[in-house]
Amino acid sequence: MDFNDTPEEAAFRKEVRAWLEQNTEPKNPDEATDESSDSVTEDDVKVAKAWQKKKADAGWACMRWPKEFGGRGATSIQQVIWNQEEGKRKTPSDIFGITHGMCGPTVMTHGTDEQRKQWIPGMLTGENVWCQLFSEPAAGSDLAGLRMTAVRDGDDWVVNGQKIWTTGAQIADWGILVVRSDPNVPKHKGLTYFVINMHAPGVEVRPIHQINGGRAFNEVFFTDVRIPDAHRLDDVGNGWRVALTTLMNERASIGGGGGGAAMKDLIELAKRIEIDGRRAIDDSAVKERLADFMVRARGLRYTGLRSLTALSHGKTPGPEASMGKLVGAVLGQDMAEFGVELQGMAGGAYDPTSSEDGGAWQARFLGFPGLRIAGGTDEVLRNIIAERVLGLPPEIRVDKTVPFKDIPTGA
Amino acid sequence: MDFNDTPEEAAFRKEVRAWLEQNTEPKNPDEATDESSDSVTEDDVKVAKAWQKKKADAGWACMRWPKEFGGRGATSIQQVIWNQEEGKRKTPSDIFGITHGMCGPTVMTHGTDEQRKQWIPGMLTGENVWCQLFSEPAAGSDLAGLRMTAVRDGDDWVVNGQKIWTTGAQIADWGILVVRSDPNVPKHKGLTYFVINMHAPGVEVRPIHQINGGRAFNEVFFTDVRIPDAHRLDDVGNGWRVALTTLMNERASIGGGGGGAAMKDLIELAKRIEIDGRRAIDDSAVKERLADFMVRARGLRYTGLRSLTALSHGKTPGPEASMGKLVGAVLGQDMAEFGVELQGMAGGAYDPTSSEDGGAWQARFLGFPGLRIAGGTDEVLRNIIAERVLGLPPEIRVDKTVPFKDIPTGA
Amino acid sequence: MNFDFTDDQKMLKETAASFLHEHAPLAHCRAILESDESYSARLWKQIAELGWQATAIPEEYGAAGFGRLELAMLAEEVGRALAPIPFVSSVYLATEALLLAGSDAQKKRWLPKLASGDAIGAFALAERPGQNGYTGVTAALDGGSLSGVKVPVVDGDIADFVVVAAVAGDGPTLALVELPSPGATVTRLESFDPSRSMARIEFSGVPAEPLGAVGQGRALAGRLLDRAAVLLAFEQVGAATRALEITKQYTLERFAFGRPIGSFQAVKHCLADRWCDIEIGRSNCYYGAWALEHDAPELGAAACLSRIGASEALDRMATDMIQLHGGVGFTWEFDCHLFYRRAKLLSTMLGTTASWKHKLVERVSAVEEAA
Amino acid sequence: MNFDFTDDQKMLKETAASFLHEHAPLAHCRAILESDESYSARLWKQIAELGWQATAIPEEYGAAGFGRLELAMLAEEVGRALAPIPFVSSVYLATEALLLAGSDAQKKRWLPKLASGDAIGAFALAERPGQNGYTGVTAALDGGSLSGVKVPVVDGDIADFVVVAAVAGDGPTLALVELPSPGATVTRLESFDPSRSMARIEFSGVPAEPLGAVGQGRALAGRLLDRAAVLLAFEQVGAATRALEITKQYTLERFAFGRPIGSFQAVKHCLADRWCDIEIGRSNCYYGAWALEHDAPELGAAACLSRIGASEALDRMATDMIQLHGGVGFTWEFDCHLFYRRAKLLSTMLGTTASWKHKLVERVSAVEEAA
Repeated sequence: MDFNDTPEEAAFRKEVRAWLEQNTEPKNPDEATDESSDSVTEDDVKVAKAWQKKKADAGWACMRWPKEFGGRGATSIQQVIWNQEEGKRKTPSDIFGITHGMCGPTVMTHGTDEQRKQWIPGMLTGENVWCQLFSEPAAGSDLAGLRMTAVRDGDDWVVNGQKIWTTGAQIADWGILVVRSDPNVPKHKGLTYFVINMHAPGVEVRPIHQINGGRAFNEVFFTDVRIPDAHRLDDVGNGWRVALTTLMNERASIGGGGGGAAMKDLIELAKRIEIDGRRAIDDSAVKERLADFMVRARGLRYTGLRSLTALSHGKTPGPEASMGKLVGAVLGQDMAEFGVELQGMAGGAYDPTSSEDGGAWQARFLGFPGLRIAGGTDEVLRNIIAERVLGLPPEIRVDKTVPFKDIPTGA
Repeated sequence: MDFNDTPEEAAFRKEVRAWLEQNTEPKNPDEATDESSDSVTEDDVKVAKAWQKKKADAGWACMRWPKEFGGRGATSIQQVIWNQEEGKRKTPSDIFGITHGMCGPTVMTHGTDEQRKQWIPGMLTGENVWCQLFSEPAAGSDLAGLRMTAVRDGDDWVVNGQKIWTTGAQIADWGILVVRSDPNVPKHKGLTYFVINMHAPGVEVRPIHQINGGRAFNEVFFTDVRIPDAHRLDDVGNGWRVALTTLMNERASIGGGGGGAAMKDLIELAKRIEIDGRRAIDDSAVKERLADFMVRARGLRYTGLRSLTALSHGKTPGPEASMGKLVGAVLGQDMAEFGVELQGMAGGAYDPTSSEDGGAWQARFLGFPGLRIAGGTDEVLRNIIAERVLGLPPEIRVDKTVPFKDIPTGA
Repeated sequence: MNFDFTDDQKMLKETAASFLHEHAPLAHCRAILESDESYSARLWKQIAELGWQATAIPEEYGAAGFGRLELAMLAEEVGRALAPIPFVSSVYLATEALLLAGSDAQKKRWLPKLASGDAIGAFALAERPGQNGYTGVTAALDGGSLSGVKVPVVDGDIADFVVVAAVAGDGPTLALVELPSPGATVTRLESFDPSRSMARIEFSGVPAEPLGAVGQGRALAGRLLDRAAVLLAFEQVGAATRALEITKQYTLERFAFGRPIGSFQAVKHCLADRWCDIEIGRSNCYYGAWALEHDAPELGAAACLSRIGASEALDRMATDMIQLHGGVGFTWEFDCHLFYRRAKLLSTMLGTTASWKHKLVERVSAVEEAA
Repeated sequence: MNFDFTDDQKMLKETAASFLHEHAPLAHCRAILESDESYSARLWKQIAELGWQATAIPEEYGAAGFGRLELAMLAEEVGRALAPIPFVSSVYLATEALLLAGSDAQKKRWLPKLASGDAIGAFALAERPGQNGYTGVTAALDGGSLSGVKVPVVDGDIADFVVVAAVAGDGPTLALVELPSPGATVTRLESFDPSRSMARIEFSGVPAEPLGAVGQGRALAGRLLDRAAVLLAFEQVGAATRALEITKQYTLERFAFGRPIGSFQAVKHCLADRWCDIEIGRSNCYYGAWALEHDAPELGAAACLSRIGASEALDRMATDMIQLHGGVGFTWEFDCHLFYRRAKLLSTMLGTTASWKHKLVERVSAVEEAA
């Protein structure tokens, strides 16, 4: 049991470091991490695409992808080592997370050779940014309840409807899309999966105004948008199966939240704030709260290390990702709330001039409710853990066998 | 808004007090309340029956019952005043709670005139103690899933099976009993309700050994016990409806737990215990825990006063009883656990010579898990509040319309 | 035993509810939140016409001469409506401060204006993050002149006068300061709940007079906070009840997996727990109202119980409100964040729940009056 | 990166699991609990034959010379089995105390016997309810003679020697006392978990020698508790995992309303939360094991993290175990109370969770090593 690289890992890390040191600046460690996930500018996109191109040219892009798709067939642990090292350097904001984490693998798994050739290289070189078009206003936790329609028309499909919670839709060139192609069969059977050109006529992207002021998500409206049948992934009616491939990767990539940097800040805050003339951190109730946060934050971190070890041994990590998301998001909200409360009567101010850490705690307190919902609500994650980890039975379902159009909607 | 009696209530209270002062001794206020609800001795039963007789002779027994049944048609608030005043006096342990609170009202509501004449007077005068035979090993929260059978045989019914969690079965003369008379119809429709003579051949009572060492509950086994059809309450197949009458009263009578006396003891304990040379009560984390308990305990107490006020105004109190049971039992367990933890490294001792308060906190900590289950688990109570108070929809049910014998049991 | 409000008091509450339903829907709170306005002057004026600000002011100052029980009923409705008005600052704090400690002259000068809504008062205690009471106050009152910085002062940007926690030569002393005043610089601050405004106020030798006995500021502020805590707790219970109703309705209408999400135990049990919190909070508030109305010795503990119960009920309900709404709960357009913001503003503005818990145990343990 | 146990270590764990499965089913714990026996002498002897008590004792003392990682693996299985043996007292505490601070002579005298299971050691710190550490210790060590009362001493009634937290002229000092000894009166106490015994020990001028440097008792006891906390945390995680498995199985087999109760969200979500607690606890334990094995400077914080995570995981799981079993969970015949009792014994015996939380923040905040 140790925290060191194996000799092979150490050698690889050295190679990575050498390249990064030549091509990037080190990150300022005091720089605050921006957790508000606000929207990126056009310039950000250009810079990020150029950085991706640079990595691709040097053979560092999408390392785990097979060589035939431009990757280097790297191991998972190598990818992690790359991420760790890249994380220490000053690099453009990552706009390809969904492209590489979800869209690429889905196209590789379910696409034809032609489709792969058409789309994979542009992902790798950063030419194209992709987005994921799944959730709908009436289909969130119940994703398979989606209603957006696709109707066959000659060599095309015509799609109509609305998607929501689409990260990066405003900068995306392509999207992966699940729609209902047959409302007369049970819900999971009537779905079909497409790749859609986000610049096609009839696609309209509107940012969603979040409660924390951010606009990281979008609504996307589709009006008679035509998709060539050649852009369909897998068979008609097989959309749910394809979507599962995509989703398997999503929750892992949303990950923890919570811990890390904020923990350090919270301890610093508790040292700075005075309660009745004593440092807050010397108050036993404050200590107990902080300790509770630390145990959860560290527990998540060490769970991550256990997963890394599994990766390093060539194993597939278990369902820790669901736990990381569930525990991490609640932890983040708890810590943010405590950061606000430590400020006492001043907690309700949210002003860069008067609030501690420039209002960062209030900002986090407004942001974390979203993280408890996005990528699977607490409730959905508990179901997943109960069913997939513990093997408890699924909910009684009233909607699995009836035709989709007959499922009660309350409308 | 005040805590005083109305003039009428004050007059009544005076009358009650006068009688009690003539017939009882005052209670020693420092005497510990026994929350372990252990079993009563034969002597206790004799004394309790004599006290009940004395009250009945003086017209104080079952005051709310109609005059025709021997009561005095008193108001609910009068009954409460009686209880308050009786509670201040030294009186025998109450063994008639179920008799008067559940069995009497059920017989009055669903019995024939003859049945009422046969059984009500003996309840009132304390001649007979009754018990309630509802729960079964496979039918707890799902009471209507009970399996004990009744088969018609001439003028009798022959019952076989087992009941469980029966308080007072070992001292009871009569019992109220729900059994399955028809397994071929849906579960709620195949039940029939009887009055059973607990001294009949084939009735065997076995005390249940609880985790806290107590034996307040019993298992009752029935082997070919014959019940005359004349002892059936209401129609064949109508047992569920009759049982609901009984249950309506149960949860109210189990009530709070938690707060009261233990709160005072816990504060005293926190004053006595030293943490690092300081009184525990001066520790801010201890303060926050105690305050949390106080808010819940007082909240329950004042909710009770609101109910009393409703009674006093002649209204029916709302669903506060479910809340009292839910919040009170959890509170009691939390307080007990904290009482154990305040004792630090000595918390795991449970010895009259070395534990604080003679081990009372450890005893409570072993007892409260039962109170969170008896009379409706936390989960059942949350369902009740969600459905009856908030109007949320019931669970999806797979067992309501199929014949009872076809309901999955896992066996 | 009459642990309830009278029919007249309940009638007042219902009337207030209908008025606010019509004139202060949540859209009105949102409008102020999204605008540059600090508060709804229109609503403030309307409720002044109904005499709400005057509720607990004696008749001799031209007011209604009702009592705190009536005020508690109104507070619950103001809370339900998330009314964007300085009710806490002006009515529970500034008015109560004058009633508690004001000289005849001070009362005569300000109470009629407070009663009519023509003046808005505020209470300024905190000077820096972390404060929950008088400890840490450094603003100095010296010979009729006040110097120091108060931040944040809720409603400080719209106040006509401020009651300031200060320290004089003889010890902690409350000071009364009129605004605007030469030497007083008021800067509006961003609020976590922009439907309620706050300010930083810098006093540089501003004319000020003591409110109440010199040297008694800490005790007076304590009593003032207790009184305000009870009334504010009714606001919190009102807001929490509204949030529960809205959330419940949403879970009945929102379908997933072919059934209303309100039929899932995770949702049902969460709402059942929140209902219990609210009822526990409400019952403690009733006790607080009783103690406040009778100025009973139990008020010290009762204020803590009301405050803690109500703050926790609303904080938790507002958090679960977003969670149970799912994605839309995180959008600006849905009303969840109005409750989430207001909840945190209210649960911190008179001191955090933790600080009231400390007070509760200190008080109860001091008087040996425990359970 | 290798944040895991080796295959050999895991193999040891599996072997231990099969052994305990066969020789220490829960019925064995129950048998001791219901009997007058203080512990299972049979099981203690059996595991001695397997060398478990010797795991971390160096070879020079006739022992296995494994390390703490192996011991942690065994601890988890001992916890799973709720084994009714003095493993904590003798192995994590008394043995570690000797390894940490014993003189050569002391080591030679006791370690071989501890290794073979022929001697049982115990650690005596607390003197009165409320203690969670050295503060409050008054037992006096004076010229080779010990006087004072220790209560409770876990396994004190079966110990052949006790490490006693005492105060000498030069300050806090650990003392080593052989039992029985003239002047030492051992009285067995009722235990909350009668499958683990405890005693009151009165020392009246009992012969005793210092263990470790005179005046260093507080620091040594602190280090000792840290080491024991990590190992005990593995026991707690083991017990919690077992409780979760049993409870899960019950909810699959118990039907209500025509379906297994494990299909209700209230049950599923509760168990999901408990699983998360246990995994959080387990991961912190891994960190503790790493720090313990390497005697790393991080051990102080790591011990706290392991202890808190594991104590909370087991305390909560044991409570929910009864609740999810419903009525039968409250009966003597079901095993739930074995876990409920053991959980509370373990989460208090090295000091409460709260006391370890205080320690954690003090340590982390002292070294500025935070997140």
